[in-house]
Amino acid sequence: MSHTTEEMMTIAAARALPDGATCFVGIGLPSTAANLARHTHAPELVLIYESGTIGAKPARLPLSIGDGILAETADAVVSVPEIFNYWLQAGRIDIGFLGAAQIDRFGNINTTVIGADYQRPTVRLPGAGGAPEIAASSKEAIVVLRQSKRSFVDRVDFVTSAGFGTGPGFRQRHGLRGAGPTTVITDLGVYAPDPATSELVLTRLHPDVTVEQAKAACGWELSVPRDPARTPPPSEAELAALRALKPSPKAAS
Amino acid sequence: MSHTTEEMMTIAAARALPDGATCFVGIGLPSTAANLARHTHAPELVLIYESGTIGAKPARLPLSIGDGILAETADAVVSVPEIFNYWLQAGRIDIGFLGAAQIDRFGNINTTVIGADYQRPTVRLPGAGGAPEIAASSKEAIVVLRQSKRSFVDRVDFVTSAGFGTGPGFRQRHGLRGAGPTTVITDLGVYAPDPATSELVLTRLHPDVTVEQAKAACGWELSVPRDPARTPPPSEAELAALRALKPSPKAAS
Amino acid sequence: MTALLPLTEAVAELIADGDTVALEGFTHLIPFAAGHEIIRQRRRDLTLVRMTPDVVYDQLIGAGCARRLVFSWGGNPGVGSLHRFRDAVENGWPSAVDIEEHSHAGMANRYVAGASGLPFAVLRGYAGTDLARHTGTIKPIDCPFTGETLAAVPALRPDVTVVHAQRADRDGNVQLWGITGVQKEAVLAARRSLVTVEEVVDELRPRPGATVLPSWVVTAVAHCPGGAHPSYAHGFYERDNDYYLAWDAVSRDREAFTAWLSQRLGVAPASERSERARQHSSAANASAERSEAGP
Amino acid sequence: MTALLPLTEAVAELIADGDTVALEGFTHLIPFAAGHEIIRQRRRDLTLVRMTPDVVYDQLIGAGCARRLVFSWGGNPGVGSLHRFRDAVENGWPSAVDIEEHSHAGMANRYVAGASGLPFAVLRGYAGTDLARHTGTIKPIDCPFTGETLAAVPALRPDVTVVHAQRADRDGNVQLWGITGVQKEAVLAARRSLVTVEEVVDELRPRPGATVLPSWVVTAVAHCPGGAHPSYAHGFYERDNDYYLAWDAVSRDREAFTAWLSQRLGVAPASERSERARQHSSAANASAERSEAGP
Repeated sequence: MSHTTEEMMTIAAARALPDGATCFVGIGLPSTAANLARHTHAPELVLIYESGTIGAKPARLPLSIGDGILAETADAVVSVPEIFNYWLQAGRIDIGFLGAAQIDRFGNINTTVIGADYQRPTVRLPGAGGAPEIAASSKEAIVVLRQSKRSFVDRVDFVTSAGFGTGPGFRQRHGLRGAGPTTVITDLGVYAPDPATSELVLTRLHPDVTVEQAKAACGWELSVPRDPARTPPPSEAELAALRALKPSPKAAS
Repeated sequence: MSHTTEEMMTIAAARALPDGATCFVGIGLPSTAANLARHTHAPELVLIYESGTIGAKPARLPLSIGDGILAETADAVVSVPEIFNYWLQAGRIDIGFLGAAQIDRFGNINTTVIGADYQRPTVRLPGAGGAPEIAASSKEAIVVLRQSKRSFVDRVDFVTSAGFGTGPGFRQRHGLRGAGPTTVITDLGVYAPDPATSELVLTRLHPDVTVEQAKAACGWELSVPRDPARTPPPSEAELAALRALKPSPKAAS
Repeated sequence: MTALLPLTEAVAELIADGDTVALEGFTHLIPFAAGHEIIRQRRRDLTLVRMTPDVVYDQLIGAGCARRLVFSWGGNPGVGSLHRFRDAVENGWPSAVDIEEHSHAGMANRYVAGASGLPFAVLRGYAGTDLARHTGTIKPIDCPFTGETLAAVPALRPDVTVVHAQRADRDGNVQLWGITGVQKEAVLAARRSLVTVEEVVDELRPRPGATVLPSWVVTAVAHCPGGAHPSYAHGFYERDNDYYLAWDAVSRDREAFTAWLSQRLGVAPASERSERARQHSSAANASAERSEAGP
Repeated sequence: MTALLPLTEAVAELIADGDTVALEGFTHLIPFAAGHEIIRQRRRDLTLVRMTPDVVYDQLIGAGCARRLVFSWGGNPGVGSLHRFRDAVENGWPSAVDIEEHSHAGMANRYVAGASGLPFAVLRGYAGTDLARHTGTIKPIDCPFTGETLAAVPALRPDVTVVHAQRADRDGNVQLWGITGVQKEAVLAARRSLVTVEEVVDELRPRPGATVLPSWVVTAVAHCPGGAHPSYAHGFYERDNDYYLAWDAVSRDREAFTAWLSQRLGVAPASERSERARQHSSAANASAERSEAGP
């Protein structure tokens, strides 16, 4: 089956979620990928949404993070303060799964403003939502976004959610308990922080994508391995599950 | 109908609760009196127990502050942290209704230790429970206890719950928001703080009790009005309601 | 105790120009009808508070009701940007809107502090981000036992919180269920509260799992069936996703928005207004609008 | 993920000498059977934590398991004093017990802080009382916005929390309902947790209003019908009030208590013990005891 680059991105993101993990699902693409994971290799993945649903098992893709199908299928529905305090802040979440408008070489995320002046932004984005604390308190964070020179930047215009800040030691200095963004998945490939420098480096290219394409869609001097690994292409089962989950692209959150 | 002094005390305490008020019911005698009030003149009294039940309407006397009948008849059952934070601390409670082992001339309550040495007490009492914050945050507090020289003392051995502390201005200095103990009801009479001195003074004697008896059962030089008012004796309806509520004295909390 | 009022009266009595107002709801039970009534009554200079300002806040901002927005995530869920919000922030149209921006965890805890009668809340939040640099209401606080530094945020105490619920009785006791988000905290944090409800019943029977707001913490209840449309009311109606999708086009364009405001809410654009709305026209508009599906 | 274990094994594996242990329950669902198993296994030097230590803590203290008690109200509800607790505090029998004393509001918020991963909690508490003079874990804290002074208390982080619940499934997901007090917070605040349950079912169907503890926050579940006796389990059995009344006489007297300990739990008095209990004798005692009504 042929597939789109968006489908490859979503499937690669789904694959990054191990079965049985507890996953705090941010708004947007992550919700699609997390539900795909649950419908493919990770049936015991525990989905936690900031609306307060714990262990939601929706049969279709939720239309928002507060879709009624999440409450109807959840093990528990708790209040929004409780989900942030007792479940996220306490460090019980294995994976915080986030989208982003911009990410930078140190994995910092911007979903607030584009432009240098916060007071007079070029583009006003939705803002933080749950992301700052999801990125801080989850044991690790996985970020999924489309890659371009505008979204993969040397330094984000605004740090909405801290990745590795200005480099090694930053998270410790700021009391950020989780490991931070350990995996970044785009429509071109998969990135991870270099253990020595904390800078995002290419670890894997999606099928048919070249190193040159990845470099051209990156706002910093991207470090790439000599012979990058390749993401296995989507299986028919994965594509079928994704398409069954998401019948109408316009309805997805 | 003849009645015991304990019955008079309970009925006088019940009468102090106005219909429609929200009443945070402490463990012990207050629960009996609050339920009596709801079965007599105050059917719309809102009973709130520290176990988390809001608007409980038990048909019989609860055996403890966590009796199942409270949950079954309540408008809402919330967690213990919520009952203290959202409902009591926020200042939503009209009347905090408390018992005490000792009370002093300034309405301070002791339910912790008898004896001067906290580390080696003569009698170890149950402790604070919810009382310190009930006495602090309710709009006013009503205290009910049996009166004797040992329970009505000049200065409590331990201030578990602050009344008027050392006198006028104390509550303001300590950020205590409610008015404090505005009424103290015993088996002998009813007491209230003097507006000028904050000292508890006799305002009303129960039937057949003399000023001398009240003074003899008080550990400080009790101030009494020239011609103290008299508590109306229990009505037959009140006694019948109380006895119906409390069939077995040994089972009461 | 609670007054049972028509929505027009409830909004007129409870919400004044310059008030701090929270219309809360987390995708579910969003009080759209009340928001539209606020627009019709032409409230001005409101400080609007909400964790997730979405389409109804876009409408309030576009109609010129807001002077300030306190929030943590502003978007059209599942669709994209709030274009009226962006136009106000980026271009000052129809008037400039100040923003006070937090994270969800911070906002949730600010409501908790408000509901708890505390002046502030403590959380592990904002660390390493630029939010604290731009938002004055985020300060460091040290643990007196461990010395660790955490974030403090001040309590939210709206003048009025408005929520939508499934059910109330005639005394004004309220039940809501499903995803109830931060509504209990928002109501308890507020000085006054208005609850619009799908139905008013004679007797409210206990419903396990429902959030209950006793009448003594609710200022007014307004019977307002469909009052959460186009969001959903668990057990009553589904989310009208087409409305959210259609809103994108309406809101992208000032003229399309102005036409919507006039046609759907009977409100002339801000520039043409010289007097406050007369309330007697509101009730008719309200019922007319609730019968329509699109924005 | 949760292990489904016999009570004897669960206590042996989860609770060690010197641990800080919270057995929580607010009149309802008090984990008596687990407490008795701790006595049988002769744990020593425990720091016992509970808002409302009652008869089971009296038994643990009398049996010499405790070195320290962190609490806010210690009594036999509806009856009177805890005589074993008093004997330990007033006379050091069978050994001295240190106390760390709070109010309910303080203890509840300490559990909340523990469950929330915060080092401390803030409340309007203890003002004007003598508690802060005697309890080192109460400190003043100033609001960074208003300057107001409030009370700070450190988080409670038990090594183990033990609670009793109505139901679990075979994966260890737990449901409890009725008055659930502070149990969720106590479990989430703890490093390990043991839940004894009335019944284990194949599939746990959603129960509106129930508190749910997902298996991934529960260390072990032990099937223990009647495990809350003499307290009650909503929907399963009533409170055994006679037990509480009878306990008063048993506990007033050291000899009567010692006889109870020997006859009902098969445990010799502390002075006669020289070795740790052998676990194989515990299971038989446990089932024998649960069939009896009195203390």
